[in-house]
Amino acid sequence: MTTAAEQSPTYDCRADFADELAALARSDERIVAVCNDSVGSSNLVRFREEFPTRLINVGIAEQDLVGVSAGLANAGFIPFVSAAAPFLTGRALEQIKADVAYTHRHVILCGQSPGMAYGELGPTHHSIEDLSWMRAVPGLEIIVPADPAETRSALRWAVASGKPTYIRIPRFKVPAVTPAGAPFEAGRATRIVDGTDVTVIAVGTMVSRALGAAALLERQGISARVLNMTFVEPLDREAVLAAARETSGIVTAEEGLLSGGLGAAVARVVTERHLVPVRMLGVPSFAPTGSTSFLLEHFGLTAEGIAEAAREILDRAR
Amino acid sequence: MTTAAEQSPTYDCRADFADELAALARSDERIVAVCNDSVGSSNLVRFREEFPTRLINVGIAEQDLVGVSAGLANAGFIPFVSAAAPFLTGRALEQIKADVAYTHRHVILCGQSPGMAYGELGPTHHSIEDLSWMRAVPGLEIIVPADPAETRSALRWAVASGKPTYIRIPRFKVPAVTPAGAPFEAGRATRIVDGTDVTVIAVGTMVSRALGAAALLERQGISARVLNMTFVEPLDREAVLAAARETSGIVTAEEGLLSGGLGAAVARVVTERHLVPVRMLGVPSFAPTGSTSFLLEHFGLTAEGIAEAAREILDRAR
Amino acid sequence: MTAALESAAPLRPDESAADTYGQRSARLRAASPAEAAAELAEISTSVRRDILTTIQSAGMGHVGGDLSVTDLLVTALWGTLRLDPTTPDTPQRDRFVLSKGHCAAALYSTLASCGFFPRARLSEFMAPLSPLNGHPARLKVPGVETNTGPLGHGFPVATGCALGAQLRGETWRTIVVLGDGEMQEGSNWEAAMTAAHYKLANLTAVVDRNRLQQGARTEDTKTLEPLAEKWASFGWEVRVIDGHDHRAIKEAYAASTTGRPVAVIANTVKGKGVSFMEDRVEWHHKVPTDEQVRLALEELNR
Amino acid sequence: MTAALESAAPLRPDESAADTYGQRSARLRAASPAEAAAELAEISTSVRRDILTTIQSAGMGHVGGDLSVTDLLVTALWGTLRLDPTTPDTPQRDRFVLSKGHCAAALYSTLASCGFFPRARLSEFMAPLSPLNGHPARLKVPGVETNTGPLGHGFPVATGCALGAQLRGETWRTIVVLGDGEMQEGSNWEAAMTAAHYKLANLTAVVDRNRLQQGARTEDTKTLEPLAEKWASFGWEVRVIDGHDHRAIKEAYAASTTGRPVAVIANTVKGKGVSFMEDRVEWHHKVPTDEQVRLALEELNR
Ligand SMILES: Cc1ncc(C[n+]2csc(CCOP(=O)(O)OP(=O)(O)O)c2C)c(N)n1
Ligand SMILES: Cc1ncc(C[n+]2csc(CCOP(=O)(O)OP(=O)(O)O)c2C)c(N)n1
Ligand SMILES: [Mg+2]
Ligand SMILES: [Mg+2]
Repeated sequence: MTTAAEQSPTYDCRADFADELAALARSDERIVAVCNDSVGSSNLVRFREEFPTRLINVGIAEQDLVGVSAGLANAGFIPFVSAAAPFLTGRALEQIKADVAYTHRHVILCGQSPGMAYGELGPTHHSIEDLSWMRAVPGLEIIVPADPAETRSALRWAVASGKPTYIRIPRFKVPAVTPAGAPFEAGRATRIVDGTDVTVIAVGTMVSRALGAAALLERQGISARVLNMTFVEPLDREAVLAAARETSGIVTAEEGLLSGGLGAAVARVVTERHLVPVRMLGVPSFAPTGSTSFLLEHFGLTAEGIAEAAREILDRAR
Repeated sequence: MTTAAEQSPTYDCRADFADELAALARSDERIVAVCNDSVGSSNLVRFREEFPTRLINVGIAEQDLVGVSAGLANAGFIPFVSAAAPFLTGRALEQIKADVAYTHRHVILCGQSPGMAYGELGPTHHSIEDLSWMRAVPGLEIIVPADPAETRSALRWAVASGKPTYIRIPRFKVPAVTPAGAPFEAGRATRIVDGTDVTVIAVGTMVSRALGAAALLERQGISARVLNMTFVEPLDREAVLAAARETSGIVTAEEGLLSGGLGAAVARVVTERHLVPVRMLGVPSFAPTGSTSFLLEHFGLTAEGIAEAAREILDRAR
Repeated sequence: MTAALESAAPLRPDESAADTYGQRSARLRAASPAEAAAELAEISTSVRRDILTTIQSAGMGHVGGDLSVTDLLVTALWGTLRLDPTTPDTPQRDRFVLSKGHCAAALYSTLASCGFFPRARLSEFMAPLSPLNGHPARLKVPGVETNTGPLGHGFPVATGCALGAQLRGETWRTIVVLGDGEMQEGSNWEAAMTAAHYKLANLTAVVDRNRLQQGARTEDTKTLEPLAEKWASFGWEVRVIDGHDHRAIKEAYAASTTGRPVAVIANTVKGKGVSFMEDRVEWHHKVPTDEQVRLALEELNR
Repeated sequence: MTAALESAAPLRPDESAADTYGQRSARLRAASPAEAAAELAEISTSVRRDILTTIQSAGMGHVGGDLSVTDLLVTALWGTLRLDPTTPDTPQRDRFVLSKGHCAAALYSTLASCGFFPRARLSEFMAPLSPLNGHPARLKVPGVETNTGPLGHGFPVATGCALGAQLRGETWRTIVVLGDGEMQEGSNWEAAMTAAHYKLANLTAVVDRNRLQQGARTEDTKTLEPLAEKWASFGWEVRVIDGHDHRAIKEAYAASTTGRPVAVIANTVKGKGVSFMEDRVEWHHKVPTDEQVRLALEELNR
């Protein structure tokens, strides 16, 4: 069964990343891009054409990538650090902790090809751990854009905020899900669909699938609220609380490990503030080989999978 | 107000680590120790004396430390990797993920001076993130011993299990808390105090403080159950579930960040299986300068702090 | 987090291919480099053919680095190391580690040629649930010593293997192959220093010096030269060779003469053997069309 | 995770000390190395005294490395770099980074001597909620450019500072001081390669070559020699000096003559200036008794 969101055109947000980065760089000379031999895979070809001196390639050296970027911030630049998410977050973790977050430098970390975007390349190239790892770095803002508009907003926000920020840049194609005129604010989720029975809180690639789930559930007479939790940090605790109070249960959906990402953030609010059943959807462990679509299906990270989890939650709540 | 546990003698478990490691090495030639210029701080002086050729010092190079250890495992050794917890987990995270967990090598990672044991040395030397980071490495067992007996058991278990394991080696002095004859099994918490009103689930340095809290609460007519969740992974889900069913709320206490460690693991079980209020105690962000005791006090990680959280939970539950 | 690893069943040896390999490789190991060269070259050509068809069936892969590393791989596995595909975990085996794990197709094609698993399985490269993942995973593929893919991992692990043999006083040896771009990873210099300190004469590190990395020439990205001096200053015995000359490779793989670990800087051509791919950065991971594969195979047949 | 950082208020400049520093350091910067040496030595002695009493009051610290690095620090901050303690964040300032952050007491004592904060505050070293944390934290201590403590961080960051100046076409320069043991961290070799590739002639990396690390001699732990060759092979201009000779240090801090970044290998003595601490590994972080501090101060007074 196809849903409205699934029929919509889909977009590779890397184009929006490249475009918005260039636009920002045009009006702000402090912006530079820093990469690890990833000019192509980090979508910086266009940036290099327009700003050849403002693209810094440190080669295949992720610790240096982040350290040098912190130094560039010290020198007054605003570095967009662009590298494959698993290497950026896994290989340079202590640099992210010490040089960026703890030193409090305005460095914008762009995790490219996050989640299971590099499906067939396997667990070393999957970045299912990044949200858990980055949530456990104090002082880091975490943004998971869900579509082209949010990708652009995330970049603009990160420049304006002055804060150390991690952004997951989407690669797997997604439909546009952001309602026209929706504000983009730290700590503020977007309620894309209102609903009264159950709430689905999703990020990134899972948002359109959550919308698909809501459509499926509607046909079954279930009213599902869909929240796009763009900022995993700071989390919109009020939106979670409202969902806990106003609906009978929450399903969280993320293209990442279940241990410490969105699901854990939501569960903390729920258990500390207002109890309601939660069902977490995500990736349980190292994933097998396969395309991103195959893997998402494999782990039930589909409209159907989310709808099923929502029904289970409602059964439990009753 | 002092409690029984606080009056007990306290132990620096590094002595037990050193002693047990030597004992194990005596009967198993496969055991080697690997360190990063940390012979002293990793408590390997004695090991070196007895087994000079079986102590490998790779110098100040944590990525190499873990990679070389994975290679030693490939060659048939059982390496105990001993390094300060923040550097071991933060600097070598991708090696832990790829070379140890994903390659599935029997490497035993010993995080020395964990939590805020290096109080005055500041956030770069605190390891409040390790439980969150390690929980988000699939296939890694995580043990947080609470006293000398558990420190020894953890080492023995890690050798026998054949599994990639992370052990937090206690440095901050703790009283003995393990009941005589208590089994040491993966996925099995120890119920040190039985209770019916509220449950405190603690790990490591927090266990004796949880016992202190139970004593305080008892004087106020509140019956608190105390669980020592030695294995953060695999978690004793049944013990959590029983606590959720049989008591009115759960307090979790850990010397670590609140984002993704013990608290998150417990909250997942609670929100998915049986709802009950949870209050998480831990460290909210980078800690200031100060001794370990000072910092634990600063963050309310004391018997009084735990008791207060338990009372709050009971108020909410009522 | 405790959980099962991936789900597909691991590959098993191909007994008959392994048998052929056992005899032929014993002969090639014993032969002088000059004697063995032609036969090793022949095997390399057939491995190159398999690489191309493997990437063709997957529709993905890193063909440029696969073709530059082939002769280094074949000479290691067929002409130098003592391996038994039917008992891939035997403690006394020599160890081979491909640190530049993105060249999995080259490793798989070579392992299959030795009989570590049936050659026919190469067509499953990167298929859903396939054991032949885009980067080598040891629990799935016999002959893989450690999982690689992120650059800068295989070398420290290989150092640990060699150190292990030294500690045990055993004679098996370890060969690790690195990309040249990969040498920009600091973890490798940590390992280089460790291996030299422990005088791991049983370790050979081979740099596939094709002068290209993912996005550009190495010297335009981050200068590696003078690379031989770097290795020498880190305490290694250095041998600079033509990485497509099987005789030179086999000679370079000979034991250390100095008691120090040996670094082989193998000058190679990325895309070697396929004229339109040679020394062109875009073939790092561009996928040939069917027509291009046909042309490439034709060139290799000549 | 969003949250406030630590709680204690940041330190503020000591205006009057800063004023004295402004004049005196301008003179020392302009003076020839030979002329400046005696005065720099005098300042170093008083900084050494502060280091000892600072560690004494804290009951913790890394005295050996503090004393080996003092002359390098003082010559950088008093005799070479353009700094203004009253406006420590002015964009045009030169940058000083102490990569071996465990020697915070030496950095703090030197910064206090310049007036970045009142010298009296040194007694708060590592006290509860003190801004003078065991490792330097920039939001608390003016003059600290980046938070260090884990080894191998300051050098890449300093490389970024220097690259930033180069990109802006600005003339300010960056000096970073590393421990010799610290050179075992691969992240440093990544930075060394980056700085050479970008020809960061505005960057000086100083190695405090005291030949000891935490647990033993560097050469017994993991061989660093031939260290000068390592730096040279990584593309640096190398200057080997006596790291306690202020004239030699000031000369070595002079601008690059080759267009390449400059590595200063400063041969030093760990525990320098206190006979019973000199070149003894246990003084890496042993804390002197009150009597030992008295003896040490007496020696320094001579
Ligand atoms: C840690 C890490 N960073 C980045 C990458 C992405 N990547 C894959 S291959 C490659 C280029 C490798 O160049 P080189 O080592 O020269 O290999 P070859 O030329 O033989 O293909 C890069 C940057 C990676 N796999 N791992
Ligand atoms: C990443 C990391 N690993 C380990 C340590 C622990 N440590 C602190 S000081 C030190 C020795 C440093 O030796 P060296 O660089 O020679 O400094 P110095 O002799 O000048 O004190 C070590 C290993 C650390 N601070 N950071
Ligand atoms: Mg290459
Ligand atoms: Mg030293």
